[in-house]
Amino acid sequence: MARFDKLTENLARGIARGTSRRSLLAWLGAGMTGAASIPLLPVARAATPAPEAPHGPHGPSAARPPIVSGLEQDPGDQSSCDYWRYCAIDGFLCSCCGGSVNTCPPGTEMSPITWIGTCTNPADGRAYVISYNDCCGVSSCGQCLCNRNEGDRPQARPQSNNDYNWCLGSESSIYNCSVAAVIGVALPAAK
Amino acid sequence: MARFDKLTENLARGIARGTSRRSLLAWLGAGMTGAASIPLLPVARAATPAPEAPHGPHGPSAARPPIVSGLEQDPGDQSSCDYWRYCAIDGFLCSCCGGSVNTCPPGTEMSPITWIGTCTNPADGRAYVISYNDCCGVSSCGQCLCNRNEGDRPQARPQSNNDYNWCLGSESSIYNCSVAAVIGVALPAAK
Amino acid sequence: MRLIAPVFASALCLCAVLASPAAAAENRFPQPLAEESLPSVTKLPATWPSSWVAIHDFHFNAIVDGRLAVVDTANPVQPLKGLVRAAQFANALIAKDKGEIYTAETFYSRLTRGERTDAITVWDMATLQPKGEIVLPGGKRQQSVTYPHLFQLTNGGKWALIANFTPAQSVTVVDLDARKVLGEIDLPGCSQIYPTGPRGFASLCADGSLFSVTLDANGAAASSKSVPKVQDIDNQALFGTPAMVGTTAWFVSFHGMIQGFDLSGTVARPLPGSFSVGTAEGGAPEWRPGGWQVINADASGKLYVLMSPYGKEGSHKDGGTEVWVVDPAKKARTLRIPLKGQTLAIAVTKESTPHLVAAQASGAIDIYDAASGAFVRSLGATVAANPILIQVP
Amino acid sequence: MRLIAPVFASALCLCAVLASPAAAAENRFPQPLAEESLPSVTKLPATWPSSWVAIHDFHFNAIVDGRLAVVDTANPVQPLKGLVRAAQFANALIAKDKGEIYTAETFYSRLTRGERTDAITVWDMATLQPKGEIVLPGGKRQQSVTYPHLFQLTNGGKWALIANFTPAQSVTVVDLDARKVLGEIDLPGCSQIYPTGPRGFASLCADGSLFSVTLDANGAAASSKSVPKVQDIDNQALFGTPAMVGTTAWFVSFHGMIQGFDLSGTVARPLPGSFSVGTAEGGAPEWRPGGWQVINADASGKLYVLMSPYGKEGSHKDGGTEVWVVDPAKKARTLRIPLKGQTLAIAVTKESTPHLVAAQASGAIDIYDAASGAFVRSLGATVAANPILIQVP
Repeated sequence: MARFDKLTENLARGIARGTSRRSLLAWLGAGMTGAASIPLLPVARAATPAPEAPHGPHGPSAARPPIVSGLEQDPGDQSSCDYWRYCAIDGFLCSCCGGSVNTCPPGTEMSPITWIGTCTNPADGRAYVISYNDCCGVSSCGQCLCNRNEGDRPQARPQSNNDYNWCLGSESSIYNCSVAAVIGVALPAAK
Repeated sequence: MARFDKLTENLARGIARGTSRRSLLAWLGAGMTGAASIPLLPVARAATPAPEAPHGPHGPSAARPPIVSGLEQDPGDQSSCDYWRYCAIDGFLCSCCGGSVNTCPPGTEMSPITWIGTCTNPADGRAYVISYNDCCGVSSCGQCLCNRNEGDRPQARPQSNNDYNWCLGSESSIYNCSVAAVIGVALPAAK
Repeated sequence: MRLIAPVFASALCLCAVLASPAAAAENRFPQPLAEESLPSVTKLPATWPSSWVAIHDFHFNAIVDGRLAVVDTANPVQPLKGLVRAAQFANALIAKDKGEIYTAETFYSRLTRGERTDAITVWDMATLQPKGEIVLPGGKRQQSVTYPHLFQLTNGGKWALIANFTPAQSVTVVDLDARKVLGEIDLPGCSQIYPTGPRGFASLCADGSLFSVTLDANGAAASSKSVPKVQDIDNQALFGTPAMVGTTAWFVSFHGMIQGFDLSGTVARPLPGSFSVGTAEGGAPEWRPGGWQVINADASGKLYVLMSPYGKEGSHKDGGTEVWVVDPAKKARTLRIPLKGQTLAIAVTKESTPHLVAAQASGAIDIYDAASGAFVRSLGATVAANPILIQVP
Repeated sequence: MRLIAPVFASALCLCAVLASPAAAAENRFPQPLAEESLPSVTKLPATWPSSWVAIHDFHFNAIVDGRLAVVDTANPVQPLKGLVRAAQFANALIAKDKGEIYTAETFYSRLTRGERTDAITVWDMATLQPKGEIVLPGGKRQQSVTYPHLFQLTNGGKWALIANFTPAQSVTVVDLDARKVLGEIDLPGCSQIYPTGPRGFASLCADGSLFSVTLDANGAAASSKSVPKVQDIDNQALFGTPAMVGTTAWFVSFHGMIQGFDLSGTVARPLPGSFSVGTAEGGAPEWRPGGWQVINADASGKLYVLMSPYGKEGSHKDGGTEVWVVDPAKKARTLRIPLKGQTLAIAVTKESTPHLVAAQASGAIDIYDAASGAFVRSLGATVAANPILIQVP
């Protein structure tokens, strides 16, 4: 079973931020494996088949007031699946569960390993590296279920698949909710 | 702590059927304790405060087709909270869960101890002794939640309170659903 | 802690990046958003603000996975502050002075089957993390739809009392500080636990009596005393959950009669002079209390009773649509508060401007000004699937 | 068993009895209803009728309490025949020949915390009672939203293969008959389990290759073989769950290309000649497969693909509103079936008149005539909160 190298890559924050498209492609092209994925949960229980609400009805709380950062440079409703950082999130939004867009609710443990996505901030046009971490050890939050699959790929490529329960390095694998934290700016690259 | 006698009464089927109102009152008046109750679950999540649907919305399946006995003498919809045998039921109806009005779903164990109510059959006008048994060992069925409290009394009188989980004598206390079986005719008594 | 575990980047969204009007937008915001620190877990204030309550989510569709929701009733944007496990017909208690929450739960080794373990878990109010456990012997913990008075504190909060039902009735005495079980008091014929005096409790019995037990320093029964006929269960049954005002427990009957009990001494005793919450037009057939937690009190001692116009035999758990405020000193109703929907549980915060918190059957939590009855806000159905109890720490 | 345990009577309803028009009614029915036997638990037929399926309820709001619902698709009155536990991102398998169901689950000693146990439970198909358990070592069972190909049979059904993910990837080999774990195969870079030949499996790898492993009599790897570039994950990714027709696995891509794989030998190999499910008007921007279980087959080998008109990058789990029937022999679409709502999973029964079973995101289960596409009935949302997979035993 030595066909594949054991590739448990340790990419530090700086490496992720500085990764150019070319090096990313090289990295993917190398058949990088044993890898990560965005948090979890598939098929949100959407209310209609129309594209207006494809990412789930936001739990039982569709009419909840918006959660805003207050920063003009970080616009949008953090309780909405459409918020810019959630471009590849899958699960209950911690913003609705006692945490925030980048912190876990009390009583949980943040998964120490995570998947990194790249989302574009509509305010400043920059592409940010987003860390999607699961919060673990408390049962399903049940609020603000979202599922966005832009860029999602089958489990054959784990680092691009959002159906894993990413509560892996934590004391408990019970899943509560997911955060989306800015950990850097992606370097632009010519196409 | 010897103030109360330990009254773990063993009333067999025949005794329950033959109990007259006078003996029932005597029995209750004796401060009968260590006793029983109807299955469980309180406050059904009713959709409206109006009395038209006070006993719960029948789970997510309010529009389900009726389950009928086919007997003219046993009329009504066994998936409806309004079915005559359910005059004091509290929980998920086993008729909607893989069982029937008087049998537990496969995979469960019927609670060996039970509470007995008296419901009037609108077809023949008779008062029947109904045994409400819980089905245990499988998690919440989730279908046809009903709660009728006619005659229900606070937990101070256990045998008249329907908020206990009656999965007591069973291998597991996990609650799945409740049945309502005819086990005899109550003897009429002059008021 | 720094993020040192494996992280992985992906090229998934780079095409979107490249298509964005980056150059123009960056002129407005010369600096990118700051990096955010990971991992990060929210911590609650060690002393919760007075607008916070704990709402028990019975979670009908997965009773085994019940929860206690920590809720800021003053915050309609982010009302849910966290969840504490409350598994399988659990009970929960809050000890504000110690900064601790206690849950009494039941577990099976294979979720629904296997070995049963009953235990009290001690949770930190600031972190909502467990900090201790006391296993309860015998697999006898009473499993009911959650009533507050199945799990209570006594002995200045050092001990807890847990109701058992097999269906034999008893009370287990637990030393919370020493994390050990002290003993068990047989209680045939009596239900629920109302702490009395410095170290003891009373229970309501099937024959209508009130039974008081005092405990010795080892948690054993030292003495007991029964007061007969404190209620008429057939005709004027008292809801099992009273409103507590200091050491006075105010119970309401199915028909709306208020009866106080003095729990300050070693023997609980009924207060003289029960009185009615009153009547009103529009009953079909009549106004009666209805819901799961139908009576509560504010800090001033006024009572709030959840009322339904559809009152009749069997309506007492169907919920209510008004709250009637009653002054037990004057034995008079002082206010009627119309509610937004069918409500199952009510409580009043201890804020300087107290608020009435009402949990609808739909799951929506509504907030009213307790003094005027004016509707203030709804939190929506954002904290619990089946909110059935509201605790004000 | 007779009812010999304590039962208790109550006078609660006697007043109602006395008020009823008993005398008149009893004349019509001289005999009362017969006494019914207790206790009584329903038993299922040892061989389930061909209209029965197993529907996986992921139970989002309590993932720890997932279930497998046994469903009679021909019975709109009582479609739910029973529930089998499927806890915490479980997988389930049905071995019709042995009359057994297998669940691969994860448990914690305190529901959400404490000691972790991964185990396979063996359930009897007639009683839905557990009849055996095999504990899986290492706490490494892959937890994902349920995919069928994380838990599969091989070696004529004597063995099971379970996917692990820590995120290191491996496969645990279990002897179901002997109720023991045989060993573990490292599988870095490859995901999901597609049984091959008499004793082995293939997996799809991150570099687009297909990797086949044969097992020896002890469950260890005997040989392996890779076929490169069987899919283009970037541009034409295959959904991980194929339609099985005998030993042929028909996969569909995000863009609607069908690719067959021959799993009959020890080395899985792609079949030549992939083809499209076709196109149609009305796409916004285009028709693509969408949902969780988007492709399935009937007994004749025709393929059914769940299609959405809102197809675009990222739409592949949003569900579909039509099923397109494709004949892989002719490589042509033969039918379009409009569905009643946004559907996430489809399957086709093996009845003499096969039916298409469609699970809506709302929880409703709809039944269609597979040959004509005509709507037959809806079972309503009566069997599962979140139906995401349909197994036809």
